Amino acid sequence: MAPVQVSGPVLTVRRVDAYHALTVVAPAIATEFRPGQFVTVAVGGPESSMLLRRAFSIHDVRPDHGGTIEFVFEANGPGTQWLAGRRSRDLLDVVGPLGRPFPLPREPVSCLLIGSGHHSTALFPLADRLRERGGQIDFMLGAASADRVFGSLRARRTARSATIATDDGSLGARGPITGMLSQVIHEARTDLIYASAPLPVLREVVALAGRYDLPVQALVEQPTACGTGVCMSCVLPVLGSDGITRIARACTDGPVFRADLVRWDDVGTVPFDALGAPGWKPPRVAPAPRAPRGSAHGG
Amino acid sequence: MAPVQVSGPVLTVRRVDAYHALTVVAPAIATEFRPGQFVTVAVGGPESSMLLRRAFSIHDVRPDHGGTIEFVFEANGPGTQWLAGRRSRDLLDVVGPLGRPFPLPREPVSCLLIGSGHHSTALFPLADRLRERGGQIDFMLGAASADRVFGSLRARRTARSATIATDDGSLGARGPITGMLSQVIHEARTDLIYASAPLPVLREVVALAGRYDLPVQALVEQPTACGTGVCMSCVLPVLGSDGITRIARACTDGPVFRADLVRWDDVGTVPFDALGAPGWKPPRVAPAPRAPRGSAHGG
Amino acid sequence: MAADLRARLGHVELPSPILTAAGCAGTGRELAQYIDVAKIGAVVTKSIMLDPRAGRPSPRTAETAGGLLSSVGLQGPGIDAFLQRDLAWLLSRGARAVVSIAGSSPGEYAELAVRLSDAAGVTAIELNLSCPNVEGRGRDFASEPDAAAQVVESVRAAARYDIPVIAKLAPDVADIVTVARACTAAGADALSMINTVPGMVIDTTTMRPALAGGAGGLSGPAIRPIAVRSIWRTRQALPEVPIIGIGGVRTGRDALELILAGATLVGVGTVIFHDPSACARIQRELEDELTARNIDRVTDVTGLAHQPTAPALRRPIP
Amino acid sequence: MAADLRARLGHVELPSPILTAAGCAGTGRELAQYIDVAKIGAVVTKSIMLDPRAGRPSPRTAETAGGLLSSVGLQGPGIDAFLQRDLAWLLSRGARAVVSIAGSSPGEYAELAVRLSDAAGVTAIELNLSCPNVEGRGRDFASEPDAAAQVVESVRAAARYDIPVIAKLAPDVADIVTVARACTAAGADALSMINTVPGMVIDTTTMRPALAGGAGGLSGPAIRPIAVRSIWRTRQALPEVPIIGIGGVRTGRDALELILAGATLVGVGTVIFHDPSACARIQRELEDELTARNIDRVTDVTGLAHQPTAPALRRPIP
Ligand SMILES: Cc1cc2nc3c(=O)[nH]c(=O)nc-3n(C[C@H](O)[C@H](O)[C@H](O)COP(=O)(O)OP(=O)(O)OC[C@H]3O[C@@H](n4cnc5c(N)ncnc54)[C@H](O)[C@@H]3O)c2cc1C
Ligand SMILES: Cc1cc2nc3c(=O)[nH]c(=O)nc-3n(C[C@H](O)[C@H](O)[C@H](O)COP(=O)(O)OP(=O)(O)OC[C@H]3O[C@@H](n4cnc5c(N)ncnc54)[C@H](O)[C@@H]3O)c2cc1C
Ligand SMILES: Cc1cc2nc3c(=O)[nH]c(=O)nc-3n(C[C@H](O)[C@H](O)[C@H](O)COP(=O)(O)O)c2cc1C
Ligand SMILES: Cc1cc2nc3c(=O)[nH]c(=O)nc-3n(C[C@H](O)[C@H](O)[C@H](O)COP(=O)(O)O)c2cc1C
Ligand code: FES
Ligand code: FES
Repeated sequence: MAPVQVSGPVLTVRRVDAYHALTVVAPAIATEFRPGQFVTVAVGGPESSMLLRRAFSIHDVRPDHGGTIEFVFEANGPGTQWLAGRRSRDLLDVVGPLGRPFPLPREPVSCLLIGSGHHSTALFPLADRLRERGGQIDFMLGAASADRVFGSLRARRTARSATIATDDGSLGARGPITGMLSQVIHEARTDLIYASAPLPVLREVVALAGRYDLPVQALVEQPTACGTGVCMSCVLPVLGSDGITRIARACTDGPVFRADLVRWDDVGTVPFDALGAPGWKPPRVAPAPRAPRGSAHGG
Repeated sequence: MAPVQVSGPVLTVRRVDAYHALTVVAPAIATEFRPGQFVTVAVGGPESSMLLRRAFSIHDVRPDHGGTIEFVFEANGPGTQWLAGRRSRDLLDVVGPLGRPFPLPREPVSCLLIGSGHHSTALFPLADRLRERGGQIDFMLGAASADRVFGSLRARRTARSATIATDDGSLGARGPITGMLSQVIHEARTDLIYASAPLPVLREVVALAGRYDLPVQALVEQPTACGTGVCMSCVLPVLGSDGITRIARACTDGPVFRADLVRWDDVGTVPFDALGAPGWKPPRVAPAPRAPRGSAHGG
Repeated sequence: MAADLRARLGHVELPSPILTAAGCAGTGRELAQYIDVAKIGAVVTKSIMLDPRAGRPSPRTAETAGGLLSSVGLQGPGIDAFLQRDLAWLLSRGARAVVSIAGSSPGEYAELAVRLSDAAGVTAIELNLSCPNVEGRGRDFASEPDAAAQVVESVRAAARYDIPVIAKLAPDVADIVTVARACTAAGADALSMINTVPGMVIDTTTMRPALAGGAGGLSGPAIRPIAVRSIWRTRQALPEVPIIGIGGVRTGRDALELILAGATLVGVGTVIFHDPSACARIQRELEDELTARNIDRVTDVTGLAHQPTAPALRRPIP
Repeated sequence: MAADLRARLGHVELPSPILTAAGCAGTGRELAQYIDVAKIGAVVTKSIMLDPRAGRPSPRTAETAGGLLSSVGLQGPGIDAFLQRDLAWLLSRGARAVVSIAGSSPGEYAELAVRLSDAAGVTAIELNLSCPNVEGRGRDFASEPDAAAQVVESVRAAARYDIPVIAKLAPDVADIVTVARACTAAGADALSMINTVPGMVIDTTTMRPALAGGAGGLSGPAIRPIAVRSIWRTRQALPEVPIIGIGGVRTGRDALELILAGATLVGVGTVIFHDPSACARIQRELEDELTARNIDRVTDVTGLAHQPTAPALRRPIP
């Protein structure tokens, strides 16, 4: 289960609507991968001025060439633009699989998978795994426009239902994907939600799910510099099983969190009652237990 | 004659023994080029940590694609390694043609062209131009070993004679190329020497040529950062026609210098008698004339 | 509609806030082969001294990660040749000339200012204060508020009243704001920052310092965050003083970053070595960045990052 | 034959001069997935304080050209949890632990030193002096020679006599040598340099500072020339004092550069974020660089760049 660092040859870089899909040979990562986990890649080559690794959810693994992984990204900034320019046989420095995967329900239940834009990519390997275990799957996919809805065909093929919404109405319903959440939950008799989306969307999903008392497992993207847990960039406040809030690392304690433990409204801040916050006074006894890890479970 | 900055597509990058030959489409540079001039290229791509341009003598120009130029280099440092990894169609930021070219003799005379390692590449377009004008040409090429002697075949084809020496004796005579200089000068009845070589070799050539009172035009490679004359990196002490030594820029006042004006033993220093050297006192009259430029001539 | 880039330096209107940084644009002639020097904000000259100067032995530069280490030693023609040859040429081309000067005593700076005041067409005088103060303990003027102020005062007294005097500050001081305050109090009309950051490179092949001079000054994108912080802090302390922001500007976005931090004008140095048309390109890119943000005038965003919110201007770019 | 990398820190022999830099290696556990932490010189911990600390709000980091701007705010578990959990783990893996400590008064540093002296297995204590001195005028200890010396003195008096005390210095001071002298006189057994360089980044999309904390510290290859100069000057002034060189080391050649400038040991920080196996790789590369230069022992080349000539060791590499 330990992540590895490999220098893997790129197989292909394909355009997929507004995105690029990059496939790279990395057997040790492909075999260990569990849905929800991610890789980080070094960008820009040996004399790059870009020091920080870029994180991408693994979208697909294949057995060919001993094991390949694919991730899908938008080429916005300099690092992703560089990645979009890779060609077959270029070597890529990849570390993975990283982070806490989506926990799987013990029983076959009805799962709703909600994704938005590129964030959806992480949900497809999850859907495959859930299907293997015999659960019901419904998909909800949202994005700004049709070319940014990722995987609608595959979602339709895989799932019992696939609900789609775009901000401009160019595919599916017009408006935010969360607008149709209540309806889908009712119709699908959802037991459990998996969500992968930007922070504001996750907040809404969690709030709505709360009304129905539905557990949510949320994949959160926080600003990532290392991806291995050493730089403390990717933090957010998370409740421990002891009721104490700690500043946790999304890259090692997440990226998948039990949504009821994340203090969604306080992301980006250090809440006054967090362990070690300014003014916070320690009980001066035994050290506190570790941050919530493995304590979260789905279903 | 003004240099231009172009973003030209790479045509090919070929291995040539120990070197790489890169051909890039750059019509405006190809048409203006005169032998001895060079180009600078930006290396490492848009997010490169390498800020300084790399300078290369133009080795060949061709009329295809509107005009291409070729330069030949050793992939030693990070910038040249990056260049070696370019592929066809990659865009290259090229500035040129830069610098003072080899002056051509007014009369058809007997010219000896002495080159060492990659420095030889600049001599071949010069040889072509000299032949067009009907002079005699002899070549002397040296290097550490056979795979670093550049252009021996072409030299043999082009010139009346081609003398070759390598440090390890793997091609031609064993030893430094300068070891055979006196003999060649005698046999070829040399009127004029063109030399392109590392500093120590140039020093020796100039010293030997001095014994025979032969004029030398020397192509000097000094540490280059900009190539356009704005950074003052590439300096060396050069005598003006007024007898005053100035700290001249190899990239704009050279790279080709009339050898008798370069203070070879003081390269890398600021001689005490140079204009503006520490302790030097100005006459406090009219400003001094400009550095020697265009004042040099061959033959 | 394209954003309005016009900016001011004293009473002179500049077509854009993009200037060359001192010592990085040759005499202007070298650059004129690649850009129209009349169309950028102004050409800031290399630092001129009274007498010609040969500068330091070579090697004078070494490449570093995202930067350049250099020690040129102010090689230059001296004020006489500068006035006759280089200044005349700049003016003949329609460029605005900000003349950087350097000396080893307040008196030398003042003498240079007098010479420049007698010449027509000087847009502003920039004082390169990163020079050893031979009358003091040999430390740079820029590192001692009193010494820096003394230079500013002498020059302000000597220069024609309508020529703005700009004090150029160095980052390697305990507190740049203290020096900025001293210079402003002494009469500086504007501040330039930052000069290079002291640094050193060892050549691992020769196992000796890479530069003949040993240490040198670090410049280029590597130091941009240091420049931004200096500008930010100075703007915060002295909101009324115009700042020429310099340090590692490579793109229009970088120029915008310095402007948001508090710069009214922006100097481009080392990146000119990388791209001889950098100033024109950056100017174009800056216009595009502003236009994309629905900003009408570049002067509207100077120091904007200090405001906790600026909603009208805060449409994120896609 | 491969070069001998062994080095010393106090009376402890280290298998190599390559250490992690404080705050850049997590608890050590994270790195142990990629390298054997027992095989590098030592693990320098993040700076431990008496109490747990949540650190700064995010965003905490921003990428810069060749560097990183960060402001984490010393998030950490506090000394109790550190001793029980993290130190114990490091020792169980056979790693050598240099414990970095931070406080807001000399007394807090001393209290931490006592706790560490009671624990077995601490190789050395490093004092992170880049912390605001609340008893003073709120400036960092590292920026005031007296305040820095006071911390060193208190810790030296409180710590077990055989634990080396290392003072870690910051580059943003008028003269780092003055601080180095003060710390050495106060009993520091070694010096670490440099900590991060103050800097700032403005996010041009939000038009606000990129870090929640506004300013931050610049690290990574961008600052290496600043580190090299600090090490060079300190080595020149205090040739007998061991220096842990830190700042932008990315390759074995970079490590060699710092050693030639005067470092006896070398810390690797930001580059670990880029390459989790950096310390092991750099150690291997350093060995190769030395071997290629026919150097038998890494200790032979400490400060070598200060010698005008060292012909026997000066065979240029091909
Ligand atoms: C766990 C995880 C999974 C992700 N999966 C995907 C994916 O499958 N597809 C995809 O397109 N994007 C994904 N992202 C976001 C992706 O990492 C960023 O878009 C990318 O790093 C931006 O790089 P850049 O060079 O284009 O932008 P820059 O803005 O130049 O990046 C600069 C720095 O900021 C960090 N950064 C910038 N944006 C983000 C972001 N949104 N999240 C995290 N770090 C960021 C970068 O890692 C880098 O360190 C994921 C992020 C995380 C944390
Ligand atoms: C007028 C001129 C013509 C040249 N022609 C050729 C040629 O045809 N073929 C060839 O192989 N090389 C040529 N060189 C040398 C070539 O510029 C350097 O080998 C190259 O810049 C090294 O880059 P790097 O990234 O490999 O090395 P690095 O050492 O990383 O270069 C770092 C910096 O130092 C400068 N530099 C390093 N070595 C030299 C050098 N020898 N001369 C000038 N600057 C240097 C680089 O330009 C760069 O700014 C020429 C140099 C000059 C001045
Ligand atoms: C080669 C070189 C020469 C310079 N000469 C001068 C100078 O003459 N006067 C001066 O005030 N600054 C001089 N500088 C400093 C620059 O003007 C500028 O302040 C600094 O390089 C930071 O900007 P940059 O990162 O854009 O280069 C010089 C810088 C370099 C790299
Ligand atoms: C994210 C981060 C956290 C750091 N935390 C500490 C710390 O806790 N204590 C300390 O003394 N230095 C700390 N530093 C400074 C580093 O130890 C090091 O001195 C500096 O980053 C320069 O080295 P580098 O360029 O190799 O990163 C930290 C640096 C970074 C980037
Ligand atoms: S990204 Fe570095 S700790 Fe998470
Ligand atoms: S290389 Fe810049 S002036 Fe010659």
